[in-house]
Amino acid sequence: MNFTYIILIPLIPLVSFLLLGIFNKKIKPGISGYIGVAGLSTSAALSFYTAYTYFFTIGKVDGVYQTFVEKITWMNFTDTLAIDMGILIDPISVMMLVVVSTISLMVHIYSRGYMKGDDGYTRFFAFLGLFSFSMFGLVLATNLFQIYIFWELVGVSSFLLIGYYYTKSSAVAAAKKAFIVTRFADLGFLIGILIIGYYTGTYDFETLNNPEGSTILNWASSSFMGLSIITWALILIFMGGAGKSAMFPLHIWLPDAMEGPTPVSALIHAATMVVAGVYLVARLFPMYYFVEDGFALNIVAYVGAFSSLFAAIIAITQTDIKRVLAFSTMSQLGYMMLALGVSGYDGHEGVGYMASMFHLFTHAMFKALLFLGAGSVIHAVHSNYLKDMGSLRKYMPITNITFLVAALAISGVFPLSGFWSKDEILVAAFEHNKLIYFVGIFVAGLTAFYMFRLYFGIFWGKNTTYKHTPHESPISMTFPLMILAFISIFSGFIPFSELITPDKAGFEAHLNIPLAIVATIIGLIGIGLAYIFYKKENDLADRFSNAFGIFYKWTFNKFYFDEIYLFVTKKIIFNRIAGPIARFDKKVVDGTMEGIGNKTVVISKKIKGIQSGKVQDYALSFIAGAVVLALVFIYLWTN
Amino acid sequence: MERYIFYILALIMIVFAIASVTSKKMLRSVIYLLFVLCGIAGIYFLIDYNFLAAIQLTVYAGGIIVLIIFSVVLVHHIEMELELAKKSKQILVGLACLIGLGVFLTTIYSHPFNVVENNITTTTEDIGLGLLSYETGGFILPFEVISVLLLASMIGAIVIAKGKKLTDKNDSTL
Amino acid sequence: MIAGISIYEILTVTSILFFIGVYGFITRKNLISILMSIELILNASVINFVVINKYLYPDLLQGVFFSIFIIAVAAAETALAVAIIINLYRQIASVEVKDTETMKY
Amino acid sequence: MDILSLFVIVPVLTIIALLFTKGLKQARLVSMVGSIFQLGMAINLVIAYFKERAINDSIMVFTKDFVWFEQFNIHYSIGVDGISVALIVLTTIVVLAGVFISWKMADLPKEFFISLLVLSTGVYGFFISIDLFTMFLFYEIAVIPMYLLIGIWGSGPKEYSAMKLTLMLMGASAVLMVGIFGIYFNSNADGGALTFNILEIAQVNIPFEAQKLFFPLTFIGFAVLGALFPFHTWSPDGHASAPTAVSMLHAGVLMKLGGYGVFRVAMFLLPEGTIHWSWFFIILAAIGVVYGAFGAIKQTDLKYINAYASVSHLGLVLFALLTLNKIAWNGAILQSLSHGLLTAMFFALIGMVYGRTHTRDIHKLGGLMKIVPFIGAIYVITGMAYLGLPGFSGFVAEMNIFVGAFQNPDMFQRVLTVLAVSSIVVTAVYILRLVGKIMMGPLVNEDFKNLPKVTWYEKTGILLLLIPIVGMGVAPLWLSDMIMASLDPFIKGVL
Repeated sequence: MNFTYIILIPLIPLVSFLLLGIFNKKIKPGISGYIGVAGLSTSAALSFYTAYTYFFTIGKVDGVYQTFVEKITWMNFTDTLAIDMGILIDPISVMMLVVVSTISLMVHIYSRGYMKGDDGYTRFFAFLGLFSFSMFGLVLATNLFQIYIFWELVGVSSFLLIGYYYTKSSAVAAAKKAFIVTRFADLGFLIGILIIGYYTGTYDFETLNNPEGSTILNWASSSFMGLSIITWALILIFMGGAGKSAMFPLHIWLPDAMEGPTPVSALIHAATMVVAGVYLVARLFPMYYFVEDGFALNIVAYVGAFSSLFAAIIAITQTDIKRVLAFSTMSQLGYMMLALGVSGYDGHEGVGYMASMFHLFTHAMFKALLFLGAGSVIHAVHSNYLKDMGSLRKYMPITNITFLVAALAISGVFPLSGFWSKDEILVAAFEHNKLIYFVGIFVAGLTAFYMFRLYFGIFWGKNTTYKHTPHESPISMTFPLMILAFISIFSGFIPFSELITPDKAGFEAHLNIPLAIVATIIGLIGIGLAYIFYKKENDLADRFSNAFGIFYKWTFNKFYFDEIYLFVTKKIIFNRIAGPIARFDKKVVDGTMEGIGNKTVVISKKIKGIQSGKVQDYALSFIAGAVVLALVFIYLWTN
Repeated sequence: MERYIFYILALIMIVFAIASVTSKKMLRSVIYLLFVLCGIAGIYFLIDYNFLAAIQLTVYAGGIIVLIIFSVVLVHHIEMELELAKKSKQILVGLACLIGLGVFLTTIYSHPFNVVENNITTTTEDIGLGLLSYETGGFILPFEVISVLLLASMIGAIVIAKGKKLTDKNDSTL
Repeated sequence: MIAGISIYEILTVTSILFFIGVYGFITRKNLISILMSIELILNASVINFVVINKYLYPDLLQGVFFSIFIIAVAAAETALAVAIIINLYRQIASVEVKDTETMKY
Repeated sequence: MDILSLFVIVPVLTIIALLFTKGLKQARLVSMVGSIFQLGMAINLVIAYFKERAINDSIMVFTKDFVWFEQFNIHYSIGVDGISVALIVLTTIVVLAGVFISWKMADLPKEFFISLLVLSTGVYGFFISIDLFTMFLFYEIAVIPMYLLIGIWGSGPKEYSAMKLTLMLMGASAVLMVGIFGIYFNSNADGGALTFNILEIAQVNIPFEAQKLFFPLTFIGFAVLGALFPFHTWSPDGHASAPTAVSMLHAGVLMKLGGYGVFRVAMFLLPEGTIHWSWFFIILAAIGVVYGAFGAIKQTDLKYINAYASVSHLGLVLFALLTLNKIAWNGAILQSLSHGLLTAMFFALIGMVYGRTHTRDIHKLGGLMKIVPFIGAIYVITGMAYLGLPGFSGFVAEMNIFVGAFQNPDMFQRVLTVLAVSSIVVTAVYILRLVGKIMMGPLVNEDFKNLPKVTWYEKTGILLLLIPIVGMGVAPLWLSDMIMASLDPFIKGVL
């Protein structure tokens, strides 16, 4: 089967980016929107076609899905070590193609309405093109270096899009923060890649991930501080993934990233880019699983579980609706990480991996839907804050319904997509690690609670009086909402366990009825609590938050993590390291050089003084010299 | 007899030389120098170089000293006291000179001079012939050179001393 | 020849004169005084020429000739120096060494 | 005329032509024509080089040799390999861009362009020479015009900066000269005649004691020009005072002479000395990498930021050279090229910003993107390239360096490598701070609303630099292979 045409999937958005970027001002805004949408539609069509061909036309050969690789050498290091560029087709990359192209297309369509009239309209679509290109490239990467390259590129697209409103200082600061924090995480990623490259002699996923390959069999050959060096590399690579996927403690950039336009949040910071970390771990899953008996994988599980819990708690208290969604995203990403962390490899053991990918898929859909819905709301009321909203159901019926669908999906209500994927995750956790299971189930309850707090806060609750009467968004915006709502409802029935498993063989999944019931009940409790607190305008919530006092305050301030980071960067790095270095340079290093120069001048002045220009002085030295010489030659130097 | 005259002359010369270089009064200093020069002429007389002594008296004592006196009175206020060098410098220089003198004297006294006892009287004619002789050992060429030099320096002195047209400011000082 | 006086004594005297001249040359601050010190030095050496001629080579007259030349040169030099001093005085109204340092360096 | 000597002759001819010009218009026209001609020659050289390389596998190709000082066996001896070809191309590009950026040079244009071309003559001569003495001669020719260029056309405390720069570089030259003579007088160690020819000396086994003694001298002599910590202080002041085109040429090309000299002379001719001393100098280089990056964070003058960034990036070049690894060397050369283009670009942009706003203080700038979008966009792109974004030249170079440096399992070097790698984060911090402050954010000064538009010659200069940056970043293979192939002779000595 020839998959060469897949190269077009990333290239088309790139062309659209270059076109819109270079001829920025010369293209009419309307046309640039069409260019973007047309490009992405083509890519999306190709992606769907690929998925169809891959899963159904080719299907399994000898019971497993095949991996197709096509690549060219991009740069040589040595005869064996090189950076390749190419495409890698296997179940997860195909699935990601579908996710990225679907969401990206929806966001493109949505943005035509949302960004209308903005004077950076063309630029916006150009950046979206750049992002889509990078994300496709990342998904299709055949080796660690390629994934790193596109990893950086999505990072920069994210930077550009967060800082889209570049005249706003807060947007610029958020963009900077996002880039630098992920860059810091990428430092770990890069060092991990360097280690892998050195110890295994290859960057290729195929070679690395081969369970019978030398990498996985020989992981113990060298060690560092008690752990296999490969484990260290995997931990460092996970650091990169944690940065992109906003895992604790590298999560601080994600809430701030909400400064970007809402479609961007939906595309990048909910559905696609932030799952890159999950994707990375999934991509290297055999290594994580086999090397040192999954030591690194355990770290993934615990970090995921903790982030999930941490973010869910914070999400309860936030009042900016986009920030609630951001923390929700972080929490759900933790969920996926957790699922990967508790997964096995063969057959039904791989349920965690499968569930993680499943959840990635469903979450991308309903979280994008939530963001786009939130965008629609923000578009209508011109505010991000819950206090400015309420009873919007009367004005925005479509947004209301679709938002409700998404909220139900994320809360895991039967039979929406979230129910299925979340259930599988909990099954995997229950089978492997009870502690993590309890965290998971607790987070599920919290999720349902804060989601419906949001939903009731926006669409029910108090009767707010609006300056401008809110109205439903135009069709270009509601259309994607409806499509995504549709997918959110039905995508749970996709037989993921057949399609995507670590060993690529698939297995028969069964619904674990007791666990499913428990999870549903927990979810419903959460929704019920939210109903009591927020359905009607009342002061229950305030009383509760007052009762929790200090705890509430800490949570509301996100446990002061921003302040800690600020302290470290401002006080320690800027003032304690960079400042002294700058002073040291001026005073000591430069001072030394300067001192040498000045001393030379001083000495030369002294010497110049001897050369006074007065004949009498010369005469004196002449006489004195002559006398001394005479003394020397006549008396002292007699043979 | 001659011996005592020499000692007296030597004493005069040394004393007045010292006085000449240490005196604070300009004109006195010049007069002291005159005495020294006269003393030197006396030495020439003693060793029977009468012509030389005459030149010494006329050119030096008569010519140069007068020239110097003229310049002194032209540019110097008689009453003004001369500035002296710093004490430390005086001592330093004096010391250097004394050491130098010591070196000179020890060298002189350790050198065996091959003195030829004689009583030859040199006449002016001998000198004139020697100066104008073309023969080996004749001094006609240096003589001519010196004459040219004298001419040149005379012209030079005139040109320099003449200077530019005097300005009003300098009128008062003249 | 001076009866009873050896060449050593005369040379001693001239050496003393010479160094007195040197002393004056270095310590004096006035151009005319410096000129006078130079005269002293010159004269001390002239005596040496003459005396050595007389005591060691009485048959020759080179020393005498040289002294004549030296006197001639001294005269020329003095004339020039006085001219310069006077001109200088006209320019800056001073003949002190310390005032003539503008051309230094 | 042979293809290499033209690189010295054409600038000289251009200078002669410049002598007969009057006024800015003629001067810049002549310089532009000359520089374009040089660029053409460089492209021709690349093509010819590939053709020649296919049939000729000696270390240097296009070699020519004339004796010009027989007593000391000094030759005008030239030849190129992949490394010098790449650097020559870089030079032609930067010179041409510099001419475009100085399009409006108002004071003494003729003299300015002459100095600029003298400088470039020296650089070309340096890159094509394979005779140590001739090389040194061209090196001095390249350094001296800096004094005039900064002292006359500079800004701020220009006399001070020019003096400082020249004195420090001259001091380094003195040290270098001792090193070169040390090599020269040991070049007969195997019984041959004394020679300055690099290729001949490379065949000689210079005694270890001599290598140990002369390597540090030669290394420091060149590395001062490559801004080795702690001898970098001339560079911030020098750059800050220099006019735009001079900063471009200086940081873009002249500072590359340092790394090139270290590689071509110190390491190639004194391999045992290199191995003996590398541990020490690699510490200095690694310190320089991090130190420069942190130093840049605190600066407020645009040019100072860039100068410290250069210290950091060129520290990386020296670091890579001293890791004694082929991949890292390749990275070092690529980094030289990449940094040359990027820093020239930065200085050009700073010049454009300064020419419009008359300030380089970042606290007085802000929100320029809205006013001059071209500068803003290019600034962001350059900044991204500078911090090693894939798709631009910086990434390719840095990855080669890091991968290469990591090939040595020695713990000491690993630690230094990780230290050097960490500089990419710090680089991101100061670049984004810079971009965020001056280009983005609200407009700080109402007067900036009417800044003049970007002119065609500025755009041409910028694009000239941008194209190779992107080209190198997107398709590094041929360049990387060309350099890699030229590295083999060096492997033998040091590895």
